[in-house]
Parts: sequence; C-alpha cells; structure tokens
Amino acid sequence: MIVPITMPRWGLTMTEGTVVEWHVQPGASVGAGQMLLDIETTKITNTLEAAEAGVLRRHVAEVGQTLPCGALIAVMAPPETPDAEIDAYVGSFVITEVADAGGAAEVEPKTAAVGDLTLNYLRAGAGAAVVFIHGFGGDLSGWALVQTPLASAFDTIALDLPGHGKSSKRVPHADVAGLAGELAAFLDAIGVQRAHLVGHSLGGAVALAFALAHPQRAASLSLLAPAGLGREINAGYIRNFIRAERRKDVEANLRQLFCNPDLVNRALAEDVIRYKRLDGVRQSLEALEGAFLSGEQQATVLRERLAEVQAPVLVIWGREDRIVPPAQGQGLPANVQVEWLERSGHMPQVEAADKVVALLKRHFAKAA
Amino acid sequence: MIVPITMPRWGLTMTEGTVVEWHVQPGASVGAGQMLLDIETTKITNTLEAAEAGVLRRHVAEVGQTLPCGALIAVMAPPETPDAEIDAYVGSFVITEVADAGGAAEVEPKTAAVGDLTLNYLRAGAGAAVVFIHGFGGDLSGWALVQTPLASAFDTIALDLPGHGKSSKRVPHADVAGLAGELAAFLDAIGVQRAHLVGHSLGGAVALAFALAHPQRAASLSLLAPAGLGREINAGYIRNFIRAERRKDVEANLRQLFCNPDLVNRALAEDVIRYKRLDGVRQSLEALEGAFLSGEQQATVLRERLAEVQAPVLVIWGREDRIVPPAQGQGLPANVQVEWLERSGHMPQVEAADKVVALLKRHFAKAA
Amino acid sequence: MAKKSIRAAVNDALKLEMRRDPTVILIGEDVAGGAGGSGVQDAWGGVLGVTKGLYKEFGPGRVIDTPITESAIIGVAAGAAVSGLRPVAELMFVDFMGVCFDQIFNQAAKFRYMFGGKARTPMVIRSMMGAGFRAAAQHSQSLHALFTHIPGLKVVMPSNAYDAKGLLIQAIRDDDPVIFLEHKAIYDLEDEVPDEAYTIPFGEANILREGDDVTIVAISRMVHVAMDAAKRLAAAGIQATVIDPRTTSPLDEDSILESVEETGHLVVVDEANPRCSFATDVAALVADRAFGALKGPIKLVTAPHSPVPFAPNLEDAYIPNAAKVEAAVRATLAARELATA
Amino acid sequence: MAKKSIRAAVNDALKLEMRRDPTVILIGEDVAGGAGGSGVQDAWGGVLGVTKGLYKEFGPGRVIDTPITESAIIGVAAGAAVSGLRPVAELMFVDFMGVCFDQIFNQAAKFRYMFGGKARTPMVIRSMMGAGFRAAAQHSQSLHALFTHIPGLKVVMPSNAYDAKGLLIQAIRDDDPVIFLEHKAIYDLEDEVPDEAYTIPFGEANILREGDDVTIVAISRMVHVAMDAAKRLAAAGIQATVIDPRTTSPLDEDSILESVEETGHLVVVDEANPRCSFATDVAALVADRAFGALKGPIKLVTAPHSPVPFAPNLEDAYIPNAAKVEAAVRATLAARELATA
Repeated sequence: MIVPITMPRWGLTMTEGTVVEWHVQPGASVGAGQMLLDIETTKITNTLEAAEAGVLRRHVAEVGQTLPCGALIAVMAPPETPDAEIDAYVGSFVITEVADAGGAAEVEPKTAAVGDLTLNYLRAGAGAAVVFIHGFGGDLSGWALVQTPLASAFDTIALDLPGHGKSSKRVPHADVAGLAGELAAFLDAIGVQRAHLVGHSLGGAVALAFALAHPQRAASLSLLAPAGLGREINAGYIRNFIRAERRKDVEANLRQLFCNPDLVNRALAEDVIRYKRLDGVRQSLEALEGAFLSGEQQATVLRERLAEVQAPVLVIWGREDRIVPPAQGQGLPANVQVEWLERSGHMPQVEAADKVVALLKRHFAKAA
Repeated sequence: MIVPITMPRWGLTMTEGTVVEWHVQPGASVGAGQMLLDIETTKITNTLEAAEAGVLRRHVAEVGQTLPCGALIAVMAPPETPDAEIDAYVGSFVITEVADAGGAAEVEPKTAAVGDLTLNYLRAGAGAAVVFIHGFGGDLSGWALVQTPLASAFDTIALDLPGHGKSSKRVPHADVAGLAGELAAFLDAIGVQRAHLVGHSLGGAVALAFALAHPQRAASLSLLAPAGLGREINAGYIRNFIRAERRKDVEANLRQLFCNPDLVNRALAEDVIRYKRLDGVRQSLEALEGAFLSGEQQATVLRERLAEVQAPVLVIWGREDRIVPPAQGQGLPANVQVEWLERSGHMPQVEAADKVVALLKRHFAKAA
Repeated sequence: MAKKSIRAAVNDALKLEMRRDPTVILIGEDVAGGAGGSGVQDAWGGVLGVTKGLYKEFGPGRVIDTPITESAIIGVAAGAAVSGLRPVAELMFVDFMGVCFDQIFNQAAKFRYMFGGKARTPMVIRSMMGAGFRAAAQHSQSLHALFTHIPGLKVVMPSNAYDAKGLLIQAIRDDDPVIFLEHKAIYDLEDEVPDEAYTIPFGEANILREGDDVTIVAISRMVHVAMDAAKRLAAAGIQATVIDPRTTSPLDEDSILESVEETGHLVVVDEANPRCSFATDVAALVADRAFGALKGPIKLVTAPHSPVPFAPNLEDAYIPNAAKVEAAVRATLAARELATA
Repeated sequence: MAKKSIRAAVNDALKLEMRRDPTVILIGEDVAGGAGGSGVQDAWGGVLGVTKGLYKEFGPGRVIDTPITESAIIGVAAGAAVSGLRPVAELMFVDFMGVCFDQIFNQAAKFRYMFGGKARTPMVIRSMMGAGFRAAAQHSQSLHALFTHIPGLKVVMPSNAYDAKGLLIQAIRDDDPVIFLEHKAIYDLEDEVPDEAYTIPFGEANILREGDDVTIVAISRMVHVAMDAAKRLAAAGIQATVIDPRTTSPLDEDSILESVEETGHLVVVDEANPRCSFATDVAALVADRAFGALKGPIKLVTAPHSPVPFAPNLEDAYIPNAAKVEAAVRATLAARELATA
C-alpha cells in the first residue's frame, strides 16, 4: 500500500512549509516516530516524524522547495511496489486538505485585558461564535486542527486561559468557578455575548460551569474528555506535568495523553518544557493543581448539575483516555449526547480531529 | 631440587641487608626476573629478582629482619618436595660466602687528584696490588663480585676512569693511549708502582697499552673480553648506550652484555640512566666514542704488539660475547693464555665471577 | 514570539532582571555605552554592543562603567554580592581573567564554603570567549576548563539565543558565582526567543537530535559544528545524537551517559586546548561510568595544544570544524566495524 | 652519594645552577632569608626554608627579595627572561597565582609563539602546592590542571628528591616558562641524590614498579599513595605498575599507553579537584588511544569537587589515600572478573 507523506499543518496560521533537510534517504526503512525531514515555517523549523513504520520510496519535495500544507512531499511503500506504480501515484496526487481557512493565513493572535490579566486569543472566521477552552497545561494551539476547518463557517475564538500559553502567568481564581468567571469576563471584553462552547478536560469543566452560571450565553456545550463529571482522574499526570524537568520524563508523561504515543514528538515535549520555564508558570500550575485536585481526586464534580443545562450538550470521549476515565461518560442524563471515539486517548481534537470537526458541526447545526 | 635464595652482596661495602617487603608469597610460581623482595642496605633499597623460574616455598627471613650477605632468606623448590625436606634444608644451611673481605666493611671510596681531574677509587685489602680497569660506560662497582673475594689476599684497587662513576666528568685524553697515561698518573698519585692489571673491554685495551708503555709496572695482565685485539666491535651497543633515554631502550641495549639477559634488572638500567644524566657524561662518552670508534670499527688495534708484553698475559672471554667478538681471542701469540667461559657474555666478571676469581688467583700466583 | 540574536537575548535578560529586581546591577568597562548620548558615554555598550540601552533605562547607579581594571571590577562585584546585591560583571574578554583570577577562584568561589554556608555570593561574570574573530592569541581563548576545574563556580556556555536568555536569567537568580561565557563569533545567531522572562536550570543538557550510532557532545559555538557534522553523517546513513550540556559545571552527566549507553560511541567537540579540558572531562566520565557500553575509542575534536594563531588561514585550521568531527565519528565507528569483521 | 630531602635537593639544584650560570637569578618573597643575618633579612629562606643560604653565597644582586606582590614577581621574571636572564621566581603558594595568572598564561606562555619563535622565555616559577598542611582552602590547592591546560607552559611535579634536583636543573636550563610545583607535605622525604648536577628530561615518566594487572598513574605526593596501594595489592596477589609522569606537560603518553596495553586497566591518582583535571586528561588519552586494550572502566581517585577543608579530619578525608586507590583498582578489575564469569 502506498502511504503519502504530506506537508503538515502545524497550527492555524501555517499555510506552507519549506523542506530544510531530509533525514531519511529513499530506500531506507523507517520506524514509527523516526525523524523524516525538517520543515521550516514562518514561525519555526520543526521535524516531521514518521507516523508509522515502512520504507521511504521517494522524495517528492527536494531541499529548499516550499509547498502548501497538504502537498505531497514523499511516498512510502513496500519494497515490492513497482516504481511505475509510485510514479503514477505521485502524478495523480491531489491536495485534499484545503489550505484556506477563512483567511486564516493573515490571522495573528490578539490580547484582551481582563481585569489585571492579559489574555491571549486567536480569532478567525465569521458566523456564529465558537469558543474553544483548552485543558490544564494546554493552550490555544491545541485546537489548531479543529479551529482551522471550523473557521470557514464560524467566528472561531480560542483563548489561552490565565497562566497558560501567552496569557498572563497568574491565576488569581484557580478553581473551576473562578475560571468560568474569567471566561465570562473575557467574552465580555471581546464583545461575545453568546457562543458555542467547546471545552477540553479542565476546559470542559470550565465550559460546563460557565453554561450553568450563564445559561443564556451558551448556544451549545461540547465537552471533550471533560473534567468535572466524576471524582477519578489521573492525578499523577498533573503532578508529573508540573514537576518533570528532563525531556524524557516530560515525553513519558505526555504519552499518556494519546492512544498513539508516537504522536508525542520532541517538538511537543520541547514546547511544554519551554512553557513551563516561563516565569509564573510553575506557580500558576500549582495554583490550578491545588484548586482542582483534592488528594488524588477531582475537587469539583458538576455531574449532578448536567441535567440543568438548557443548551444541547455533546460529550466526546476517547475510549483509550488514560487521564479522565471514559467510564465517567456513561450514565449521563438524557439531555447529553455522548460520542465514543475508538483508538483515541485524552486528546480527540488531535488524534481524531476530523471526527471531532464533523461531530461539532452537526452539534452546532442542531443547536442553531 | 631445592634452590636457596640468599642475601645478595651488592658491592664491596655491603655486609648485610634488611628485608623491606616480600613481593611473592610462599606457594606462588615465579618467573625468571620476577621481583622477589625489596632489600635495604646502608646505601640503597633495591629489589632482588629471581635468577630462575620456580616455586617459592618458604620465606626464611621476615620483613624487618637484617641478615648478613649470603644468609638464607628464602627457599625455592618444586611443589612435590615435602615440607620436611625444606625444613631440613633450612636447618642445615650454612653461609658459604664469607662476608669478611679484608675489612671491606669499613671501606669507602676515596678520590685522587690526577692533573686537574679527580679520580674516584675503591681500595681494599693488603698484599700485592691488583688494579681493576672497567670498560666503556662502566665504573668500579662492576668489579664488586671479583674485588671482594680478592681483597682478602691482595691490595685491590678499582678506579673510575675519567668521565665515569664518580670521577670528574671530563675526558681530556679520550684515546686508549691517553687513558693509559691517566692510569699511570693515577697509580703515581696513589703510590702504586707495580700491579697486576685487570682490564675489561675498553679497560683491557687501556691495561694492554699501559703494560706496553710501562713494562716494569705490570706484574701481570688480565684482559676480560678486551678491546684492542681486532677491528670488529658492536658499535651499535656503544651508540645506543650514549643515546638511549627511555628505560626500556636502555634495558634492551644492556641485555646485549649478558648471556643471561635476565641479569639486566631495573636497578641496573636505572643506575645507567642516572649516570648518563650527570653533567658532562654525555660529552665524555661522546669523546670516548669519537676516539675509540672509526666508523663501525675499533680505531686502535694492539693485537700485533701483544707478543711484546713481558708479564704473563691472561685473556678471559665469554663464548656468548655479543659486544667484542670472541673470535678475536683466537690465534693470539704463545705468551698469552686464553680461557673460554661457556654461558657467559661480555661481562664474565658478573656472569661468571667465581670462575674469574679462580682464574685471576691462579694467574697472579704464576706471575709472582 | 520573535526571532532574536544571542546579543539581543542577553540584553533582554539583563533588562528584564534589572526591572524585576532592583538589586541587580551591572559593572564593567564600557557597559554604559550605546545610550544615545555623546562622547565617552556613548561607546558601544560593551565591545560588541550587548549592554546597549541599559544605561539609559537604569542610570549610573545601576550600570557602573569602570576604568580598565578587571581586578577592581571583579573585586567590587564579589563584595557587592556578599553585601546583598546581585552584580553582573562584564569581563570584556575571558582572556583578561588572568588579572582577576584571584578574586574569582580564591575569593568569590570559596566564600560560601569558607563561611560555613553563611555567605551567599550571587554574582555573574559575563565574558566573551572563542576564536574566529581574527583577534589573535590574547583575545581568542576558550578558558572554560579553568573555571570548570574550580569548585564553587558554575560555568554556563550558551549556544543559541533561547538558551542565552534563559540561562542568564537563571544565572542572575543563582546564589553562587556564575561564569557566563558568550562566544563572540555567534552573537548574531537568531532564534525564537519568548519576550517573557524564563529560566533554564543548570545541569540540564539540550539534546538537539537523537540518533543510534554515535553520541556527539559539544558546547557553545561547537554545537553548530557538531550539528553540521551530524547532518553530513546523516546523509551517509550515520545517525548521531547531539548533546549540548549548556553548563559545564554542573554537568548533566546522566544525559551523556544514557546516550552513550545507547550508541556505544562518543565524540566530544570542544574549541579549547586539549589538555585537562572539558573534552577530557567528558571522556573520563564516560570511560568510567559507561565503559561497558563503549564499542569504540572516545574521540576528542579540539583545538591543538597551541595558542590561537593570528593568521586567518591558521586560525581557520585551528578551530574544530564539521569535517574533523565527521572524521572522528568515522574513526570510532571503524573500531566497531573492525570488531564485527 | 648522600641522602637528601626534597628541600635540600631543590636548594642544591638552585645553588649548582647559580654557580654554573651567572644569568640565573632568584626572585621572590622572603627568598633571601636564612642567611644567618639579623632582622628582616633573616627570615626562613622561603616559607619552608628552601632557598636558605643562597643569599649569603650569591648576594642581593642575584637573590632578589621582593615585597608581597606576586604580579610584580612574575612580571619582573618574564621581562628578565626575555632580556637574557634565567630567572627562577618563587610564588610562595600556588594558590596565589590568581593575582599573576595574566603574566603567566597571557604573557610568558605566549611570547615564543607570538614573536614567531624569535623570543625565548627561560623562566621557572617555583611554587608550593597541595593539601595536608592544615592550611585551609586558600593555601592548599593543587592547581596543576590550570597550567597544563595552557599551551606554552611546561609543568613539573617531582615526587622525590632525586627527581626534584634533576628536574629543577632541567627547568632552569629550559628556554620556555616552566611551572615547578613542590608539594609542601613531602619536603622532608629523603632519597639518594648525587652531589653533581644532572638533568632529567621532561616528558619521561618514572616507572616505579611493574605489574601485569593494573596501571596506576600518579603524580607528586600521590605517587607515594599509589605505591602504598600497590604494596597492599601485591599482598593480595594483584600486581600493579606504578607510573609517575613527573611532568604533566609535556606528558609521557607512550609509557602510559604501553603499560595499559599490557595491563588493560587504568587508575589515575590526582590530589586535585576532579573536573577538567590531570586525572581526566590521562583517562581521555587512554580511552582514545589504548581503547582496544581496556578490560575495565578507567577509575579516577581524586579530591572531591570542593575546596580543601580546614578541619583536620575533613582534610584527611579529602586527600586520596591508599585505601581509595586500592578500592578503585579492585573496582576496575571486578569488571573483568564479571566479564569472565
């Protein structure tokens, strides 16, 4: 079987990339996770790793070539596949991922003053508002694969919560209710009254708390692997996230997020490490930890109040989630639609981005 | 067979030694040349090496014990030799080498002013005078094993030639005739008119030249592996002696002196190295080399004049001499008595000291 | 996040820390320059403009421009440090430390120990190091081995702008004397550098790439030489791990040992002279504690045992380059091939 | 030939060379002492009496007693050397070189190179080194690694009186700057020392004993520690070769490599701090060039990475001793036994 290697999209603002260097030559066997090539974007040079094992048969893009996201850059195929077949495949390849995302190419993050905090957010597209709320230790870039396609039909807004991403590295109100209050103030500051709320993990609990506190402002509620629906949680992941310092330890911890642990590459781990080194991050994360955990369990459980939510509620859960137990997605009230994703862990917006996009579109349509 | 290890005599002035440390424990196999123990004398601490391979069965002397030269300090014997047999051997051992050597215990070297040179010499015993003249690069200590026993019946005198030992490190007259002249001046200075002359190698040529120049002063002439009886010589030995600096190179060079190369121990090599480091030695040796060698051959051959010598002449030559070819001892005039030593190299006074002593005594008696 | 040069990253770190902590002061020759004034006060801002603009913001009380007197600079800094300030002293060229080495290694480095832990000496000595600038034997040296040898000193050698900023902020906040060596030939190298303050802990290596065949340890400018070599080698199917320890004291021994446990081969690249050097230090570490994993000789790629030449062609030949590193890698790998053959 | 102490051997070497060569002069603090005069001129003759009596024989023109100003001493010596004299400067304690390191490594060490071989700098810097004297952190250091790192310096560290005399005469006659380090704790060790002048070439190791099982390399006072350990080991049937390189720069690499080729095991004993040290230097040499012969890890026995303690019990624990060397030998030999088992 022929497997295409295409120019990746590393975030909303990426439209094209330049091949800097090939690490693997045609004919070589590669393992899953092995470095294939370095690609330079306007922002950063990064390494594309092999998603699966196989034999690299062809470089389609040479060093120095700049290609749009989704373009074919290499071909993997078993040794027995004839060259002619690969020629034909390369000749007939069509970019299926459309690079345009509601003028996303020009989109740059902005900041909003919220109280004495500065919150960073990325807003793209036009239409009904969709707000993305990341989880503990994440940031708005985690939504890239979901926000980008949705921006063609919605006014998408992904924010960095206090203490995260490029927002102020202080968390004055670290509990779920406090964060929901910051979210409300943020939406006030950017002039969004009502939105589809999409929250992940801790961000799911925040979205839920927001919807309970401000029922009229939630057009719909989409909770991905959400916190707040049970006591159990992988507290070790949170503690290690805060305290692991060496990259191998950080990588090992991050691998728990995914069904396919090979998705944790050095760039992701390095991003986490660099984030954690910033002044104030340690204290912010510890504040969140202190408010969020009670011993080895979640301090705030809103499960009993889920039925109160008036907007349509969608819960998406990967069956392989090792952070928040998927069992907490069972037995939810009737107003909640639950979708299970196979071969997905705690990060369905990354591991199953296409499916999540489809589910969200359908959900928003239902809510409209 | 039981082999005794006895307290060695490392020179004329040594009468006893103290065991400092055993390097080999009873029951251990030792190779020829292996370090057996360290012995301290009044002058120096040195290591006694095994003369031959075997099994060390018994320490007779313990660490800290002081014993006279010749005393039993250990026993070597095959593993099958019963302990009782070793007990009996130890119990019945008698010192065969007499430590007394004409009051040698009190003997210290003296110096004589000869022109503007200071010559060092060791004089012991009483009787007819016997003068020992060492070879190129040697010194008076090389005669220790021969001078010591002869000192009980003769007035023995061993000198350091100019540029050697503890004499002045200048050689104003570096040819054979010049050295013979220095020898005559030295004997004048210490008041010896007539003596039995014993010369080794270059010292043999010097003794012969002296006897030819001063027939009345030579009671007899004994030449050990003498120079001056032919052109051929191992010039490489002389050049290496001067120029080798690392101990392993010095050792390799010195091994040519002996039939049994294991006689070259680290102490001997170290002594040679230390001598060569003294100011003036290099220049002295090079002066001697320049006068003594003509290309790769001896510059001075006195063979044709041997018949002129009126005193009795004894030539002693080791059959395994690799410095001066033993063939030069063949076909000598009738007034010369030639004695051949088996399993002896260029240093019979060391390798076959007992035989040399016996030959010298008989020769001196004949001359008397 | 913008790209910044190492020069700008160092300036950024100084500025942020001086804003954050009023006890942080600068002391050095010409550090007040670049203020936009006229005459002597407007020299460069350090020889290469690193402290440019700080005098304007923080004034003469906190940016102390001194005469040419390195021993006074370091003496003042050490005294200020034990009196409660956090001085950052600039020693123009590390070659000049010879006149103030007593203040560094006999005084500052030993205060904490000699006063039974009761004295803190939070000072940073920034200095330029390295060859390649046509500055001859007395302005081109790489003397980190001397500082690394001395207990009580921490030694930092950033290879890129991101590290330079994070390590310098860490250095300023550290309570011990820190020697911070900036390679003068890579000041213009740019990198993504956050605008915010951040710290990189000492003793934590940066692993730039991972490969199974050989471990290359390199510091400061040599990291780039090692990466160039790694790219050449990759083209020939040899995959190198490249480790930048970032700080030579403390040293991230674990990262080096763990890598050699996997690759079995070590090459160390160090611009300094070879004897008693950081290169030998890493080699000795591995020859003891990862001996069982070694499959070939440990190769060191260093300057020769000679001063830095003035002649440009000789200076170029003096500095380790990618070709030499590649040859060293092939030499140690050859040992394995011999063993298998 | 009489037994002489190291102190007497050094004095002897100075005396003989001053008699032989009128260009040889002494410069240092208190070097004029011990002349038998009264008052300030009759101090010890160096802190430990090494130069005693020389002032009386050679007078103030050749035995120049200076104020406490190490930088002037070394500056004067370097200038005298390039002007045709052969100065022997005394730097009381090597710990003090921090105030005159510029003169040593940036000036004297580089003259010959920077003047294209046309300048000679025949100077000797004698200094006391080492712990064991209850003299605390600033008077007990072993800083030979710093000098060994610098090209242009020769570094001599005698372990016995015979070597001390021959090496010092060689140093005085050498045309390059020589750092001559006398360990203050072994000045009274006696040895057979010829009365005449003699020289021991630099870069030629002394092999004190030969054994097949392990190579121990040690310098200065540590040679005696190594020999003690070798004796203990011999009692247990482990035969060690003990090598004293005598000079760390130049280093007799061949003797070390040849020995390890035979024994397969290396232990280095060095009183200095461990990082970027002479110990690591020897380890790196062997891990590269005798790698194929190695049968176990290279073990280093050094001081810890800390200043020299003042407390006597801590100072004793700080200095490498025979038990630690023995343990290191057993540790590397254990690797072989494991491999064979």
